[in-house]
Amino acid sequence: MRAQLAETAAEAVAGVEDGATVMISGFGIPGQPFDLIDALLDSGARDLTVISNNAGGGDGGIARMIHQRRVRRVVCSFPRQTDSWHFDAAYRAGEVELELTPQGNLAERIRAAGAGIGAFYTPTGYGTRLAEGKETRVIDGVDHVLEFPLAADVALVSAHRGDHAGNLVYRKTARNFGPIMAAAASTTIVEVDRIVETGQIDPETVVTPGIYVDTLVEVRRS
Amino acid sequence: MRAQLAETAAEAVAGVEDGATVMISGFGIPGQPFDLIDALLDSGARDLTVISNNAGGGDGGIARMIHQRRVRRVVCSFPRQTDSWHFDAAYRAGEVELELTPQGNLAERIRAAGAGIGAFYTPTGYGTRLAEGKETRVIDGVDHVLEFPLAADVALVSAHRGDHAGNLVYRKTARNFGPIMAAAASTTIVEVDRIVETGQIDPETVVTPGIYVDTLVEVRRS
Amino acid sequence: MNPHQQDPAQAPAGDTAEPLDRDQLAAVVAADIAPGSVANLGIGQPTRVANHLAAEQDVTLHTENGMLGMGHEAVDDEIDPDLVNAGKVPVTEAEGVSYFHHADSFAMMRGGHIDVCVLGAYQVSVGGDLANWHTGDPEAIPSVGGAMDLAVGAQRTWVMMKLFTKDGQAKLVEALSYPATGLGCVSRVYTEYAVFDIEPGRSGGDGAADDGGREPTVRVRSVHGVDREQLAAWLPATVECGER
Amino acid sequence: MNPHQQDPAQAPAGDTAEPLDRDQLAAVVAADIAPGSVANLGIGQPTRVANHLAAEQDVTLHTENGMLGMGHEAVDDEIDPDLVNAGKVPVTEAEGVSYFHHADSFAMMRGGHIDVCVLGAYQVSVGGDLANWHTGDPEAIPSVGGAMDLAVGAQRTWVMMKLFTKDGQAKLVEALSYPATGLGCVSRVYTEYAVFDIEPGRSGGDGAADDGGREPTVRVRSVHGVDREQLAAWLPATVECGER
Repeated sequence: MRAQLAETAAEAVAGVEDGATVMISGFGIPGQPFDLIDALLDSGARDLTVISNNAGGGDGGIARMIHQRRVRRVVCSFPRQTDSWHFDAAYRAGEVELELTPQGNLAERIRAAGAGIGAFYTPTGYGTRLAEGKETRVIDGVDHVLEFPLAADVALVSAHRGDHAGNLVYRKTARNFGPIMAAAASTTIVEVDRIVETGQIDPETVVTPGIYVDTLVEVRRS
Repeated sequence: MRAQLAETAAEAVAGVEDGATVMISGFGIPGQPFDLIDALLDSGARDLTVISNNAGGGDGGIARMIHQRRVRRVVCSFPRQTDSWHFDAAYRAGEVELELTPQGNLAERIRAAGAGIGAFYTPTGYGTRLAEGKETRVIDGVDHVLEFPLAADVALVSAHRGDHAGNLVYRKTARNFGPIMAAAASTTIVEVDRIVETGQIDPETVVTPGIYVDTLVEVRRS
Repeated sequence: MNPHQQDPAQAPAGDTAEPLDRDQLAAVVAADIAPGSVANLGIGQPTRVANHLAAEQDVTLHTENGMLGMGHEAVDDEIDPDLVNAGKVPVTEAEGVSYFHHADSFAMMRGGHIDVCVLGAYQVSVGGDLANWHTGDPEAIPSVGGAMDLAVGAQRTWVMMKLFTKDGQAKLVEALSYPATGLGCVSRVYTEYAVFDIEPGRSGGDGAADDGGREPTVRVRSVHGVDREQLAAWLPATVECGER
Repeated sequence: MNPHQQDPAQAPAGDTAEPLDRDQLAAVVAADIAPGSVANLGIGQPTRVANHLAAEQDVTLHTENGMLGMGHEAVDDEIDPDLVNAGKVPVTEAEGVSYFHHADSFAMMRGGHIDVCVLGAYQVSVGGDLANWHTGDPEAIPSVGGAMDLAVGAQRTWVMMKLFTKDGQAKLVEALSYPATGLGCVSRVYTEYAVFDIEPGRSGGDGAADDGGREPTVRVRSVHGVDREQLAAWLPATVECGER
């Protein structure tokens, strides 16, 4: 079990195809894999489905993908931000589809895909527009909605350190969606501040076991 | 958020009532909270339902609970071991009920209880005796069984270190069921090798956040 | 130490002659949070509650982006680009902090481990239904974030809001006219004019009529700058505004 | 370094004139595991496969009690009471090891992240149904452990077993007579007399008759100490024992 070590972000994302479903970690700035996103843009990949908590803010990262109309569809919980002008414009122009899902259901659906759970009942969203048309069930007197897994072809993840076996650790709230997305995608590509030798991450502290990681690339963040 | 620090295991388990459902961590010896189990026996608690992976081996721990007929019902995946003579005798005498569940479904049901998931579809067990009478569903061409959460009144857990806020870390494969049981019980009582000051466990390495821990007791293991 | 910490003694006890200002309201909420609780404070006005928590209350803050033991808002050198709250504002660590991923964080909430969450709202119904994620404007870009998870996940969901919309409509209503965030989930509503308790157990949903179940029970805990008769005139008839 | 490591070159290639002994069989299985794989080796005979994995195969072992990167069986001073495998035998750590709780460990398996798992069996049907957890004896105390999770969770489920029961019944059968562990899950069966491939996609269940679906396809990969004609005589008619 060894992660491929890419020399550059461009090399790391070279295999991502047009039409792919791509998970992108991050909650706001922390955990967003900016170098991988830029490399994916440079690769020319288009017609993508992006699964991420937000739909980009400012002019970089996911916002840049949207601005360049590389994204056909977004699955997220919170696209509208004060600086989400690129998403807002694309959405109003009908140039990007949106599947809105509550944040916890988004996380649990991603977790379910990685964990081989076929579907699950959650109380979140019951009785709201976001549960319209979904199956419901009363369990122990509580109304629940049936939700299905969200998987992806590729996950682009940002982490703190990765070892040659692909084991990852994160920093503070930059952990957010990284661990569950790494498990839910067929191919997981991770940018880290530093690649270390196997054995340099204490086994007890590994957050993402290397089994979930395909490719690592070291990026020096400013 | 502060864990109660008990002076003795007896003090830690004093609130466990007759008829309680008690989760007990451990997979074999690692992670089994022997001091808490002994204290629970000394407390006289009886008519218990025990949720644990095994039903005890040898003469200590859960086996001793079974031997003394304190356990009305066991929910586990693997009661029969070479040294499970106490369970075997009680079971053959009709003096303990058994709910057998596949190990991964046991873990996921415990996780669901702590995570507020109402039920989930799992492929494990489909078409077997252990799924008889359960709802099934084909999802993406795969047969699934509907499983419901397992919660408890009390969890008895063994961990390595605990701080005053109740944050826990474990050692190697002794981690096993501790983290998910701590989250699935109304009251979680933890024996640790050492209680440390809050701040002495690196926040990035906490496995069980203190929110899941009610009482800590330090036991010096031989 | 939290430089933003203010004196919690400023929370007015019981009725007051004047409506509460934003900080007084936050102080009232803060004073009602039980010692030792774990709380999640929503984006906007509820965030202000943190400034009024007394150190001796030992309240631990959860933020749904994966942190238990959130400290105060970070300033200057305290700012760490990897450490933000649910509003994406830089924050600090409190003692005993831990980190976890998003699925674990929402499991913590959905599993009922958070004692109280405090949210803003467009509307709350007398049955405890909450509307706080969508105005219903068909032109709006819908965004929900963790609102629906928070509404149903915590042991207690409290709302802080102005009692009236800008055009003078009461926001405590018989039935929601805005899209619902969660049904029957709100147990207390803090406004500048009054604080209300809602008995749990009944909900209607988006614009639902009375479902024939037991009557909703809303009771007034305290009034501020208004008498109970006046309050009753503003609100649905099912709100009991009499003496406690 | 693994003191139990044996020379993987002892794995016989293709047919052999003699039936395989336990170590030869383990060596054949080990040689078939693709380089860089993650494998889970069941309790009992499959555990022996680890002794025949070559270091250059870079196979990582998963044990369902919460460890990825399991090393060899621990001896003497290596024994750590907190470190055991799924058979509760003390083991060591391999390079790159990580630990996780039981729900995460079975998520890893159920989610299809383990490339291959190798299990023992009482019976395997020509449709790939597996029986390995219960003899059907009504007096037996039922125990399942992770057997059902392993059967359906890995990308490939391989079985190692004797071809015959003690009383001479073939264990590769048209339909299970023992209680099922999983349906249509086994893709390869290693026995002392032959190795079989089973095409996935068909299953019957406990004692199920042919369901009218496409015919099961079992093919012989290699024979050991027996000719294909003899093998065909022992086995259900649907097993294709002809030349590959």
